[in-house]
Amino acid sequence: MDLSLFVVFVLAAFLGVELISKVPATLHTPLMSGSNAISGITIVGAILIVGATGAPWAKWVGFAALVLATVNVVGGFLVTDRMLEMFKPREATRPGTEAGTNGTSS
Amino acid sequence: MDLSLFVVFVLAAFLGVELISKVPATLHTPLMSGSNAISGITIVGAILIVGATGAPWAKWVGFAALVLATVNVVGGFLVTDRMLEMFKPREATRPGTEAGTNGTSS
Amino acid sequence: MTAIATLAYLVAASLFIVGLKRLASPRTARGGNRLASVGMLIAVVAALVSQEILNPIEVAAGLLLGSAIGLWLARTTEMTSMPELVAAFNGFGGAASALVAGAEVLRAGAGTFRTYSESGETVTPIPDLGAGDLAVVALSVLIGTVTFSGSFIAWGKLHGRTLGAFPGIRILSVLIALGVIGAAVALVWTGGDSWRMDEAALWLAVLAGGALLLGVVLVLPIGGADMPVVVALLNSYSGLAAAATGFVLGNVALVVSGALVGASGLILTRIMCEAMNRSLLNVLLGGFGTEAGTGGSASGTGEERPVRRTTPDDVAVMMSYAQRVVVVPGYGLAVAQAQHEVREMADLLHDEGVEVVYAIHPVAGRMPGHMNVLLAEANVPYDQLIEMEEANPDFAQTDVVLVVGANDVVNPGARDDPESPIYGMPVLNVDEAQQVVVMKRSMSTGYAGIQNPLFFLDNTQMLFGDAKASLKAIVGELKALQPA
Amino acid sequence: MTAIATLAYLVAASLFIVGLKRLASPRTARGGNRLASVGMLIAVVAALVSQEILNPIEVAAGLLLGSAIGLWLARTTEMTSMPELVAAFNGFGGAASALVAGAEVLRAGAGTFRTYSESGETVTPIPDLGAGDLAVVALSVLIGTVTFSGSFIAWGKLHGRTLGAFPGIRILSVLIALGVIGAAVALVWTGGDSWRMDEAALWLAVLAGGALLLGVVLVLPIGGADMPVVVALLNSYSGLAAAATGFVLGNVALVVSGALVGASGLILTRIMCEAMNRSLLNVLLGGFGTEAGTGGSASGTGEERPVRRTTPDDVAVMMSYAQRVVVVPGYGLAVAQAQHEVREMADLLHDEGVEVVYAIHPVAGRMPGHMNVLLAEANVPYDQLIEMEEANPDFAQTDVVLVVGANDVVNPGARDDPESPIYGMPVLNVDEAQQVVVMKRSMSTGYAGIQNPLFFLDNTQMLFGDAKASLKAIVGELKALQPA
Ligand SMILES: NC(=O)c1ccc[n+]([C@@H]2O[C@H](COP(=O)([O-])OP(=O)(O)OC[C@H]3O[C@@H](n4cnc5c(N)ncnc54)[C@H](OP(=O)(O)O)[C@@H]3O)[C@@H](O)[C@H]2O)c1
Ligand SMILES: NC(=O)c1ccc[n+]([C@@H]2O[C@H](COP(=O)([O-])OP(=O)(O)OC[C@H]3O[C@@H](n4cnc5c(N)ncnc54)[C@H](OP(=O)(O)O)[C@@H]3O)[C@@H](O)[C@H]2O)c1
Repeated sequence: MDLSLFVVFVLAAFLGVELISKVPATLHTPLMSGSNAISGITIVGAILIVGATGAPWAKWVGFAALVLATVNVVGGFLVTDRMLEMFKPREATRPGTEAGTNGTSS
Repeated sequence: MDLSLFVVFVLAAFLGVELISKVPATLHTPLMSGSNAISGITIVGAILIVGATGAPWAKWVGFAALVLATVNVVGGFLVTDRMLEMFKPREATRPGTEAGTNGTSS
Repeated sequence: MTAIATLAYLVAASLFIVGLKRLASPRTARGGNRLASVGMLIAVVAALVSQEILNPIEVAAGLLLGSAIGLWLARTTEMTSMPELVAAFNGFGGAASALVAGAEVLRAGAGTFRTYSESGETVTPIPDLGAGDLAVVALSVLIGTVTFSGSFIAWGKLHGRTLGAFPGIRILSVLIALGVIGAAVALVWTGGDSWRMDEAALWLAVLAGGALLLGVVLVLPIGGADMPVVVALLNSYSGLAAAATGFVLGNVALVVSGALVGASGLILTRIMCEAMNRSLLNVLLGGFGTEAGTGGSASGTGEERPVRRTTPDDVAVMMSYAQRVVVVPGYGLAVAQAQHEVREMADLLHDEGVEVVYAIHPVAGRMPGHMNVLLAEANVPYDQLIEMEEANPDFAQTDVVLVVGANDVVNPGARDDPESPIYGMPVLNVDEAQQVVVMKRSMSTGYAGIQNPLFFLDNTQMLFGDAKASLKAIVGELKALQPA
Repeated sequence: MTAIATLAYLVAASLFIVGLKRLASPRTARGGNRLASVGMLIAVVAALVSQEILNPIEVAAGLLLGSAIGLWLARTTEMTSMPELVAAFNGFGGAASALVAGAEVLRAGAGTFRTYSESGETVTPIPDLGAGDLAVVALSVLIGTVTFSGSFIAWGKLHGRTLGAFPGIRILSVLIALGVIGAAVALVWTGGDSWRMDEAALWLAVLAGGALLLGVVLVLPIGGADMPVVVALLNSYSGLAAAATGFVLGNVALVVSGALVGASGLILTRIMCEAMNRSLLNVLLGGFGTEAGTGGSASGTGEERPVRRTTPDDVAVMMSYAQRVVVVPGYGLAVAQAQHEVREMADLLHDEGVEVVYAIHPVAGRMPGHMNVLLAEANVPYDQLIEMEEANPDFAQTDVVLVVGANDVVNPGARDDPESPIYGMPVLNVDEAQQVVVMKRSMSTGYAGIQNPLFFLDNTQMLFGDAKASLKAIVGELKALQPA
């Protein structure tokens, strides 16, 4: 176990706290789903295992991990995008509206 | 040169940006002086050099570094503290004032 | 070669960081998510080219199969089921981390170990996994597996399955936890000078089985409506599991990303608990999820006190004469899937010159921000969505508040009645408005299982029925009222 | 042993992070600074115990001597000289980083190299410093030395010395820069299989000498009032120098702290440039520091147009009948050291029921936040200090604005006159108030060297004289006016 990896871990954790404490409640669901997709980074570990192993057991366990991690990554990013696609500012959502009705927004 | 040190460097730089972009203008001078004191961390390097070296040249160059770095660290933290000591909320600054005059604050 | 891979992982991690940062604002959030996905692509490519791929077919098959499933799930799942989907994905991630850590042990035990350094490929015989490595493996398998089974219980509960606790579940949890710790210690024990691979595999299996059960018994007693908190917490765990796996593999990408997600999940969990004015411990111990919830709704279904009823037609007329209408959506809106009807109603009112905004409580709905997603799906512009702190001072100047399937988040008892179980939770002060219309199907309670004094106030009228049906009726009446 | 030291460094770095975070709010800033200093203490202790100290006397002497000087400087320097002091400390830090990197080369060349690992002390003969190591050494020496000499030129300019550019300085800078790069390449060239220590020392000396000159010629042409930006930038450099030294020594504490400071200094520099509406390049190339400044003040000293003059007594009477007075402090307040008189005046007005606040422009004074520090020294509570964005909407409702030694930051031309050299820089819109009183010694210009149309407006009155003297006179009159 590498100690400098531990330093990296601590710094990244500080960074995660700083980054997230700024996100408004509106975006919590996409945030959860987006950060969940990022935690699918374990896909890298799965590739390293499946790709470099001759041992059959390890290979098939790794294969299962690879499939699951890929679902997490691909599905996670796509579904986050689908949610965020719907967050549009006023102008974009009501293209047909007359300029005068904008007064409603507070 | 260690690559994981480079990773550490990049993460710390991201963190520095996140931390500082929140500081209000009021505190810029103490911030400059406080972060300057932190950059005196090179005192650690100076100690490692002076402490472990038999070579006379290296030792005396290191000694100069040690003195300068210590001035930076000790002076920097003290002077920052002196500045910040003066930043007090309303109540603390005018102990003799009647409660009624608080209305002036905007 | 490895140096370049490490740099690529660093680039990927930086993209994750910038992406998460951009997720903090609605205008940049989509771009941020895309940046993060580019980072993931870079990390995957780096992993593919940083070593010779011995099993190209398996790797390609795994990637293709996973992508296909992910694509299909992401495309076909309805917006109202997002919480379940996130829970499921989360479980997959946790399981993958546990499996990778386990596979690393199996690989190390299989006799060869390939490392690729600047001087080329080296195939060394079994490097004895040290006790330290095995401890990290145990941690990774434990956290990952708990994440997996816990997420799927959460998924089931979110899906509406009634999965309840059974007597003695607490004692069972403690016993399982002890067993899991024992297996972990035994696994670490096999490490050292003469590493015994088959023993290690055995303990690994015991550990994984125990952790699987542990996830189940830990999440079962937690109330259904607390599942969002559980999912946020498990999200944090899946990050930690990835980071632990990163320590096992010595991979910087996993450590950075795992730590980022671990920390962000924890912060999110804390924000959610604060919004409910409960401690995390209270949530995890099932404070008032199941028991209180069931008991409460039983005691609450009877209409003891008189309430004023109203009709969709009256509500439509009342609102069309109003200056300012505030819509308060709640969990019932998601159940009724009535977001499009709400938006249609708001548009009609808007065309008649009525100011319409939506007041969103932080824990309304199934997950934090769930209402925002639902309403965004119905094309409600996000500048009409007002957060609680901003909304509360203006209720006194509001003519009509329309509560659509919300209950606990508009309970004035949380503010006024120290006896109330949710006393202290910040709520939307809708009772300060001129008129309040509450749309729900019956007098039954919401999640917290307590009756709502709001319903019995003089300025409150109840509009019973499914929210979607009621809104349709209101929309029809509004159209009929229109001059043109 | 080294593992424990690394953990201690990590703790220190975490304390720096939390400390910097706390510096973001006036309430927590002081505690944050203390946390950071505790972190530094931990790092120093870790460095002292992580290895056998061969020269305890030298180490103790260095620490004591440095502490004594630092203590003395920090205690005795006046608040108005803070900018100079920060510049000087910054130069010390940069020099220390450069010296440490240089000493590492000398040590490596001296024949023995001690490493301490878990298996005890090892003394190895010269490990050839590789070209990569030497490149980092060159970077560290270059940045550190430029920081040193640049900071001291900045110190001199802040101290009021007239250090100007001379013809041909740009060409000289380019030549020196080329020479420095050459020396760096030559130094790196000595690395490799047969490392030549004496050659390396030679090129190191050339590099350091060139960098020393480079710092001087780079900062000389920059205008005196731009020194705060220069100090912020050099602060960032001193962080980068520490980080580079950290790479040379493989020390995680130096790398983390250096990167933190490097990034924060850059962000601060950007914030300051934005407040002046200028690009960093424009500042560094000496856009309108010396030339425009000198030329402008020459052309500005003559009073071409008529202005209205006033007396301290009139100002005192006018203010005591006002409802709301806004004080706008500027560089002249610092020159006159009149912060205590301002506060005394504000207290007297306050006791008569006049609302007094201070409007602080982000680049008023010598450094960002300098006015705040000065006024805080005079015990002005920080909630009376209003930032520009908040202050501007309220000037129209203000009876009297008292401009104390400010000039450019209240120039309406920056807002209205596209011809003005500072057009586009956000200013305090004091001209919107009922009455404006400007306190300065003459009609000479401020830093930007341009005349200020504010002085010629109908609602502006000039109170000529040193700010401290004028304020004393006003205070005297206010006391005389008081009923008691
Ligand atoms: N959002 C989160 O992140 C989160 C996390 C954890 C816990 N919680 C908890 O969840 C609760 C959320 O509060 P809430 O006010 O949104 O919901 P709620 O208090 O659970 O009330 C929802 C109401 O909607 C009504 N409803 C259900 N289906 C409906 C339909 N088809 N048409 C019309 N009405 C329908 C129900 O009444 P009827 O059965 O009479 O129709 C119920 O009273 C809070 O207690 C909160 O603490 C939320
Ligand atoms: N704060 C920063 O971080 C920073 C950084 C870089 C550049 N700058 C620049 O510095 C300038 C700051 O603006 P500013 O309005 O504060 O100052 P300014 O424009 O430089 O004007 C200061 C005025 O104070 C007067 N003064 C000097 N000594 C005085 C005394 N003893 N008593 C009374 N008055 C005295 C001077 O006029 P007399 O000679 O007639 O008395 C002068 O006009 C801006 O141009 C800004 O861009 C600031």
